[in-house]
Amino acid sequence: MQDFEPTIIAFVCNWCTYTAADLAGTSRLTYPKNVRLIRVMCTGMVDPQYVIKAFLEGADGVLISGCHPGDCHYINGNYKARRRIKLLKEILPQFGFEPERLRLTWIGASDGIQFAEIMDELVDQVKALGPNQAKLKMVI
Amino acid sequence: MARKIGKALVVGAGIAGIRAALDLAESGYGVILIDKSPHIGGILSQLDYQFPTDHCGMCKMLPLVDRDASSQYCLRKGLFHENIDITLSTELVSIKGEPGQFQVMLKEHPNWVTSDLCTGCGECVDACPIEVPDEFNSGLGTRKAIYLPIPHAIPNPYVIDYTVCTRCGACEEMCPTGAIKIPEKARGDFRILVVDDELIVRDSLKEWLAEEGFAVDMAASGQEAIEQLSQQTYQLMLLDLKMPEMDGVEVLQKTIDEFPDLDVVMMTAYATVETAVEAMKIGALDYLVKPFDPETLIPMVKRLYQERAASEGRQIEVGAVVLCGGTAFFDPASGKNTFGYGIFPNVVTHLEFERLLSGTGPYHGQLVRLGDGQALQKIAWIQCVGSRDLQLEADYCSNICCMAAIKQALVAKQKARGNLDTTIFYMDMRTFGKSFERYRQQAEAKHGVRLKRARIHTVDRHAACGDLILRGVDLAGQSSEERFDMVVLTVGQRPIGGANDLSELAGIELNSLGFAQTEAFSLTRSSRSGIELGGSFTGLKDISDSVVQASAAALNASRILHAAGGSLALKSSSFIPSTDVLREVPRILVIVCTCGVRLPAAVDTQKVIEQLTADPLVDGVDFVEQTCTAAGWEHLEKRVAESKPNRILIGSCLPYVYKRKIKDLGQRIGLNPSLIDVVDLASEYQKHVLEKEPKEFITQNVTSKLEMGIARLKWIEPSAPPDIPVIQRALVIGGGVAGMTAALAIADHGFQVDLVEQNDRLGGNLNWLERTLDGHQPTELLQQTRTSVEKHPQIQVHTQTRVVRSTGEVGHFQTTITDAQNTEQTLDHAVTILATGGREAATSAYGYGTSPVIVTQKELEEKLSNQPLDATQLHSIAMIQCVDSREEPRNYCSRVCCANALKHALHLKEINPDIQIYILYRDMMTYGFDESYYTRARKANVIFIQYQFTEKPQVMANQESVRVTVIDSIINRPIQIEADLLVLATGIIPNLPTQLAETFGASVDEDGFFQEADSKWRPVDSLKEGVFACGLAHSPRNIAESITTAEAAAQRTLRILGHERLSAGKVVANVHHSLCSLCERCIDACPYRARSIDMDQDRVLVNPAMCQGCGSCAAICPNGASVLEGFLEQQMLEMIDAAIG
Amino acid sequence: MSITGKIEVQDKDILGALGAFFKRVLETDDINAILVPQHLSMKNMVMPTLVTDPEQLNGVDPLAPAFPMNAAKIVSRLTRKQMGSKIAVVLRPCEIRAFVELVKLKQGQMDEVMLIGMDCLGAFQNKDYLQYVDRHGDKSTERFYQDVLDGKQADIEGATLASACMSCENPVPTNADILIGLFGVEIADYLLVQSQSKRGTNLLNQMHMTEIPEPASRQDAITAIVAQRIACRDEMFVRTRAATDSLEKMTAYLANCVNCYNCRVACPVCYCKECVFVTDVFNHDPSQYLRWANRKGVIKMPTDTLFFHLTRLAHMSTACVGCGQCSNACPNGIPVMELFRTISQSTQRAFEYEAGKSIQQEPPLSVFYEDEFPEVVGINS
Amino acid sequence: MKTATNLDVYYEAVSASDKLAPIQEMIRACMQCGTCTGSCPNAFAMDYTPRQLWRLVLLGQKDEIFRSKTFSLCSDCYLCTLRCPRGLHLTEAMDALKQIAAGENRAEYKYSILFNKNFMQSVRRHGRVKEMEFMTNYFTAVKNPLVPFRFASLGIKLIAKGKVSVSWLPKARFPLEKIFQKVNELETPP
Repeated sequence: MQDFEPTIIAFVCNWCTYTAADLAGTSRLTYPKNVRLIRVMCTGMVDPQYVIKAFLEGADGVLISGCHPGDCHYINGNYKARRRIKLLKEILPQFGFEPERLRLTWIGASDGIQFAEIMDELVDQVKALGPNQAKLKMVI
Repeated sequence: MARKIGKALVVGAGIAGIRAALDLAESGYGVILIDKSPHIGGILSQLDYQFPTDHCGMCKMLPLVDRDASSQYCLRKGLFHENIDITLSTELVSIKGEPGQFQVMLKEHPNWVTSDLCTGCGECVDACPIEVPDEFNSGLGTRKAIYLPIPHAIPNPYVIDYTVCTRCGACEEMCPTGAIKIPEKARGDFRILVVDDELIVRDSLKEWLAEEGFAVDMAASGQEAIEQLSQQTYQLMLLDLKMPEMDGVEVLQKTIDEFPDLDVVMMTAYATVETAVEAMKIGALDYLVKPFDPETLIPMVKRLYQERAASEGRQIEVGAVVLCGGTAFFDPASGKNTFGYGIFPNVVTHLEFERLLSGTGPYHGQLVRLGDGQALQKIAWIQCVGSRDLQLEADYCSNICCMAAIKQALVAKQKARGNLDTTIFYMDMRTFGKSFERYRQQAEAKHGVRLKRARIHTVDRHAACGDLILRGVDLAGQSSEERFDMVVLTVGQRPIGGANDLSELAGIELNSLGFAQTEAFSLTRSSRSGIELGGSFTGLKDISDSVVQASAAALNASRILHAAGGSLALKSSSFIPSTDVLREVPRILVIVCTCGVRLPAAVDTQKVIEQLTADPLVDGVDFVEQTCTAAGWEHLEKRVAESKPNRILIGSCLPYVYKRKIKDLGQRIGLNPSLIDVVDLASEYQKHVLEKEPKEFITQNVTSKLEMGIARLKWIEPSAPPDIPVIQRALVIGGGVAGMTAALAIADHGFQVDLVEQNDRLGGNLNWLERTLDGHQPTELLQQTRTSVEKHPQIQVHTQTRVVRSTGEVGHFQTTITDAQNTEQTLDHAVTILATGGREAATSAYGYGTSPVIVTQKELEEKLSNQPLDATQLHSIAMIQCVDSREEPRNYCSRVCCANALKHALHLKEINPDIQIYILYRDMMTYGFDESYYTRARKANVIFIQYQFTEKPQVMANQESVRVTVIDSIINRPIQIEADLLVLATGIIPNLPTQLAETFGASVDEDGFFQEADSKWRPVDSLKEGVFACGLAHSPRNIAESITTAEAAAQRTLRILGHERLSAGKVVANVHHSLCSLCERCIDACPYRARSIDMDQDRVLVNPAMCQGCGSCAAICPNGASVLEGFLEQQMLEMIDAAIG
Repeated sequence: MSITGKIEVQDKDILGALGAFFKRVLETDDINAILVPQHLSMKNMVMPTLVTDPEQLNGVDPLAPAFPMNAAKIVSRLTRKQMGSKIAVVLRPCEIRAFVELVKLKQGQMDEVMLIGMDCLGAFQNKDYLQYVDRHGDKSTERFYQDVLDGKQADIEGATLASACMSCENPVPTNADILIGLFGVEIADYLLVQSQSKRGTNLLNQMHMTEIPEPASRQDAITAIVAQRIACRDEMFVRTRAATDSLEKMTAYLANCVNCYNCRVACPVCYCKECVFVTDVFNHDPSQYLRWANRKGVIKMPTDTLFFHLTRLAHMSTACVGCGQCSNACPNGIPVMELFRTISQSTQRAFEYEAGKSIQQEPPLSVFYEDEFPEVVGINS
Repeated sequence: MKTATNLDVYYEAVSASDKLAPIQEMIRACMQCGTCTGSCPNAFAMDYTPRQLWRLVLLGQKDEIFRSKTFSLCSDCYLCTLRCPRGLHLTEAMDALKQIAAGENRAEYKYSILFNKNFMQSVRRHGRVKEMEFMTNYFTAVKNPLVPFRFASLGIKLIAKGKVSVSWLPKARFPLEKIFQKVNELETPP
């Protein structure tokens, strides 16, 4: 695929992954800068609509990232998120949004390095897939 | 929030300190929280994974009601609470005065980095030439002299370590925001006078000290010294004790009054140490024993220099003090060091291993051998290193190590994805906490952690491959050698360095081992009234116990504050904006900080303006130079005054720095602060980004970030968060010692309490308990407590009464109770404490019930006190521990039985030393300082026989005697015991009917005990706010521990009772009733049971005080009838839009 | 204990026999009203009617190939709250399944409802039915069921059975309290009646049905028809997947959509009072449209068409019972049912869920387990 | 109290005047952690490991203890004492057991006792052991012609390596007799 800079929308939970992202920043780790963090209180509040919206607006990849199982500040929000991602992964690939474009990860507060690594890897994977078609074409 | 009269000081900002501070702050008191380190979190800042969940979750300690008074982010990042004033790098100097009115002197170490200016860019680190071992990584890595104490804190200003900083000034030059100011006053201004009659001593001292940059003068005699002192100001005198003519003591006597600012350190030979100690009584600060080397002298001088550099003491007035002094750990390199710690690179302590597991650790959480970097394949843990060791004067157990080791093994296995062999060498596996026994069994059975009952005596290293060789002996008596990649030493607790000083200046007593001493039946009361103890200062504790104890300490501190006049009446703190902007079209003013020239250099500002103003709701875009400075902020305020926007977006760095400024600004211009937002732009144009990315790209990113901020602001609902009224009364169910304690604690704060007891008298298990292992008198405790309860004007005792039903939620429950005459009565109350207790479990094991000589522990206690059991007539007693316990279905340790067995054994031996006593056990759970009674019992010739779970003792009994056959695991042969009495330790079961718990919205765990909201962080709360538990209904505990849970539960209720109204957070769920189809999925989705359905009005209701703003309800609602304020669908969709740009 | 009995058919008048049976149902002490499809006297349309007077059951016609609406919504309306009396409802299997879904979503209650399900022969699209009924008048229902039971499938006298019905693998109402069986039954003589729940048995007991064994031919007949429909369904899946497997094709598939939202109004399991797409959330600021247009140079108006359909798939595909009312309702002939069934096949299978099968099965997004779906976590799968 | 069967062990009460009593007293605090056994270089040759021996001591199993060779194999290396977490003086306890066994002249220890006796006599006379004299006396004392043969190969090896001095050294300059007498005095109870 051609060399392009993918846009990644990352819904990160306020408690764990947002902290990890902060940590990556303070540790001066470079991760791809066209990763847009959208802070949510909990991955359990990420409505499937948000993911669909991101893809239709042209996001090349969407990441949802929250606390490890058992760590959730709100007890079990991450488990609920996992089901929603499962659901979306049954729907979106049919329409040409490859499953690799949608990712769910658990990144704990101390995992700043892991956060940066995952972002790098995700960008590489999405680059290999090429741009999201919705980015270039009219979406009805 | 309005402050109550009364402030408390919490010393130590570890978990216990944070819990105590938050508890006090939440109930409305002002709190000063200090820590001598430059960060909060104590040891937990280094621990990512904590048993028994193997996860963190520290954030669950944050306030649940009035959440916005506190920061709403990971507690590892930091803590902000409007009632808590945190000062770090600060030490306690003195505590004078009386409970309710202490004068406390604090000393703060100066910070050369201004935290509000430091953006954390880290350029200073690159400049700093000094590299030293990093204590955050337990010395496994290095750091610079300017460093981040912990990598993830917010605010996270860099800190300079004075002890190693050379003041070269390189960092000061590099700092882009001018945050670093190294004081002019260098070491050269610190003048030292060396007084010694021996030239060689004078010369070498001068050389050493001058090399460190200090100004040094010398005097060869006392007389000469006095002369020099009168001519020049000195900060420190190093004074030889033995000199001809005028000796050191004489010099000291002559100078001490005249030069009060002079520090004097005596230098003495070993023979005259006593004289030096005498000199310290006169006023010398310390002494050095000759001969000494620079490694001894220099740190001491540096310390004195630093202390002088520290700001002058700050005096504060507080009503009560909570001391959470923490704990230290055994240094395995000390003593005989048979494990080769510090010699073999792969022998580490369990604290170091935590850092190896951590993502912020030196190897980023990769499990590798130190040295060659190979993946670890085989790790051994050696338990009780520095614990349970009389040779090391450690006749105690360190409580947490068994669980800590299992946890480390499990986490390590998980990290290695199963490719790891883990073995724990232990003596007794002490899994006495709630759920710990199952945790252990799962670790073994499900995850394959090997537990070997063996004490390793030596660690050797294979010369060729570097493998570590462990030698020990197994239970069967086979000596074995096994190779490991890494050996983790689970090191035991030690009193903190300076414990003696702390005890002296606080006026509290230490126990004989050097830990803080608590009063009888209390885990928090020190010997000095008004000073409460928290955390591991009184002995190492796991998180759950620390948190419980800290809440109890807060309660007792609060009691003193209350008694001293702190009232609990509070005004609502919610801020109502003077301008109602609800119906106005948003007019957003965007102000971007240029950070000097950094932003314009990196970003095309004109393009930013163009793109943002395309949105008609954007009123204007302005660039202001350095909003973080006073001038910059003034400029900003001026712009605001000119354009009168109804929403303001600030683009800058460090959003949290602006929290208070925004609040002030909002109040001044009459705009709800929630309509002012800050987005972090600095990370977009940091040095390392600029080097990589083109200007166009950065411009796009900055614009997009601002657009996201605009999208968020646009849809903010500017209404004040809702609140709910509170019926300021409490209901306590259960009149045992826990229930009575909780009732008294609440009533002592002036609130009405209904205490419901189903029996005809109060006291519960205290009615039959005669004595404790440590020799205290439960009967006296019962007498006192019962009298206090019965006399208390605020407590209504309802005996022979039961709860029939209850409805409602936190703030207002309605509970119907019925008494012996079946008269029903309905009580209104805000909170409920379940203190329904527990009892000794019944059994049919080991022939119980077939012979009068087979009794339970409780029956033995009763027989010894009330009934004619004459111990002098007994010859032999056998005791079997863990009867029906630690196996399904009662697969838990009851925590008290081992101590009980020791108590009985020692008591019987005292009465009749000739009785043979056999204690048949699986693992002796004599945790903490109870270990010494175990040793004592061994010494008193009590025979302890360890039996295997798979080979339980056999019992044959007739009416007079009993024969017990047990296979001794050491000699692996059956031992036959003929005994006059067999005592069974059957453990504790709770008296908490599931239905009762559920009536209040709480639930019970698989063993019937109260299910906590979170075993570590909310150990006495139920998941449903407003319902708490304590005592045996919560978990098996001894009397002092039960009382502590009761005090903790009471403290948790005070957070609620202390308010007339409970306010919600800004991020709170809401329902648009017109859209709601009443499918009730949101009710099921709410983890806090904050939602309910109002059948009469056909509406789904949200209790805003219970809602924690997770948004589960909003996500499950298909049409946006359920919304989360602050994260409305419009906001989210527009933000996504803006993010993609 | 299940009861199997028969409804005697006199003079091959099946509808008459059914009418008589429903009358007897209504006359039992338990049942105060019955919801049953009847011919409207003014026009030949068949609509659900709520009947309390046994004499008002003359137009009973549950076998008509008409499916103007999914009556689960009606039953939901009747049972949302306590009614105070019991009703029997005569429904198609897909209506029963939709109702089960609605009960899980608290949009109805089972307590006061006796579910009577008929073996379903399928139905035409609304327009096709109207033509059919015009052509055959009074005899249309009779002609229809004879044809179908004789084995005709797709093409019945020039009319096409609705695509949803042709690919429906659930023609037997297995979760009704009382089943009325046609498949494998000599309907000229009798109709099979069978209780499938305790309360169904109770009702049949009161009615003193003549008990018979289930005819041996029934299971074979059912197996055959189900196999036929599954084949049809799977072929439809392949077709639909091929037609939608890229953004471009999907755009073409939905190109006719005018955002009328009729599909969601007709959908029995779309239970929202008001769809999120008609709330203020999608009432965009005028400037917003321009900004969107600016970004790509062109946008299609009205916007959010694909967004709507994908969101509806996310919200409802796990509850889709495949009744086909969405396609029926589309003014522009978009094969909505095909799209939904294709996707819901995946989503329901992913959660081992079958919409409407059992009241005990929790809706997939209302539950979770600690150890599940490890494959969706991480970035290496 | 009770007699032990082959299988079962009964606890034997040990009266205060019993010889075992002071040894029990020495090791009461033992909690059977096994550090002693793990560290013992001779444990491989013992019939009971040190841990098991201490267990038998605590259980008062005199017969078992003195039937065992364990304590006689103790080479006084002090490793166990050094590492015992209870700080017990285990080497001394081993020695005490040896003393009892020697005092009772038990048949099981005939050779060890004679070995020790002759060894000490040699030391007493010369201030160090004189191997040739010591072994000659020992072989005479055991009155068993087979014993010298058992030692023969070892002896030859040691001689070959020069580990055993074949010469008769001059008398020690400071006879140890006085010291031995003093120790005897001290150790004999009044």
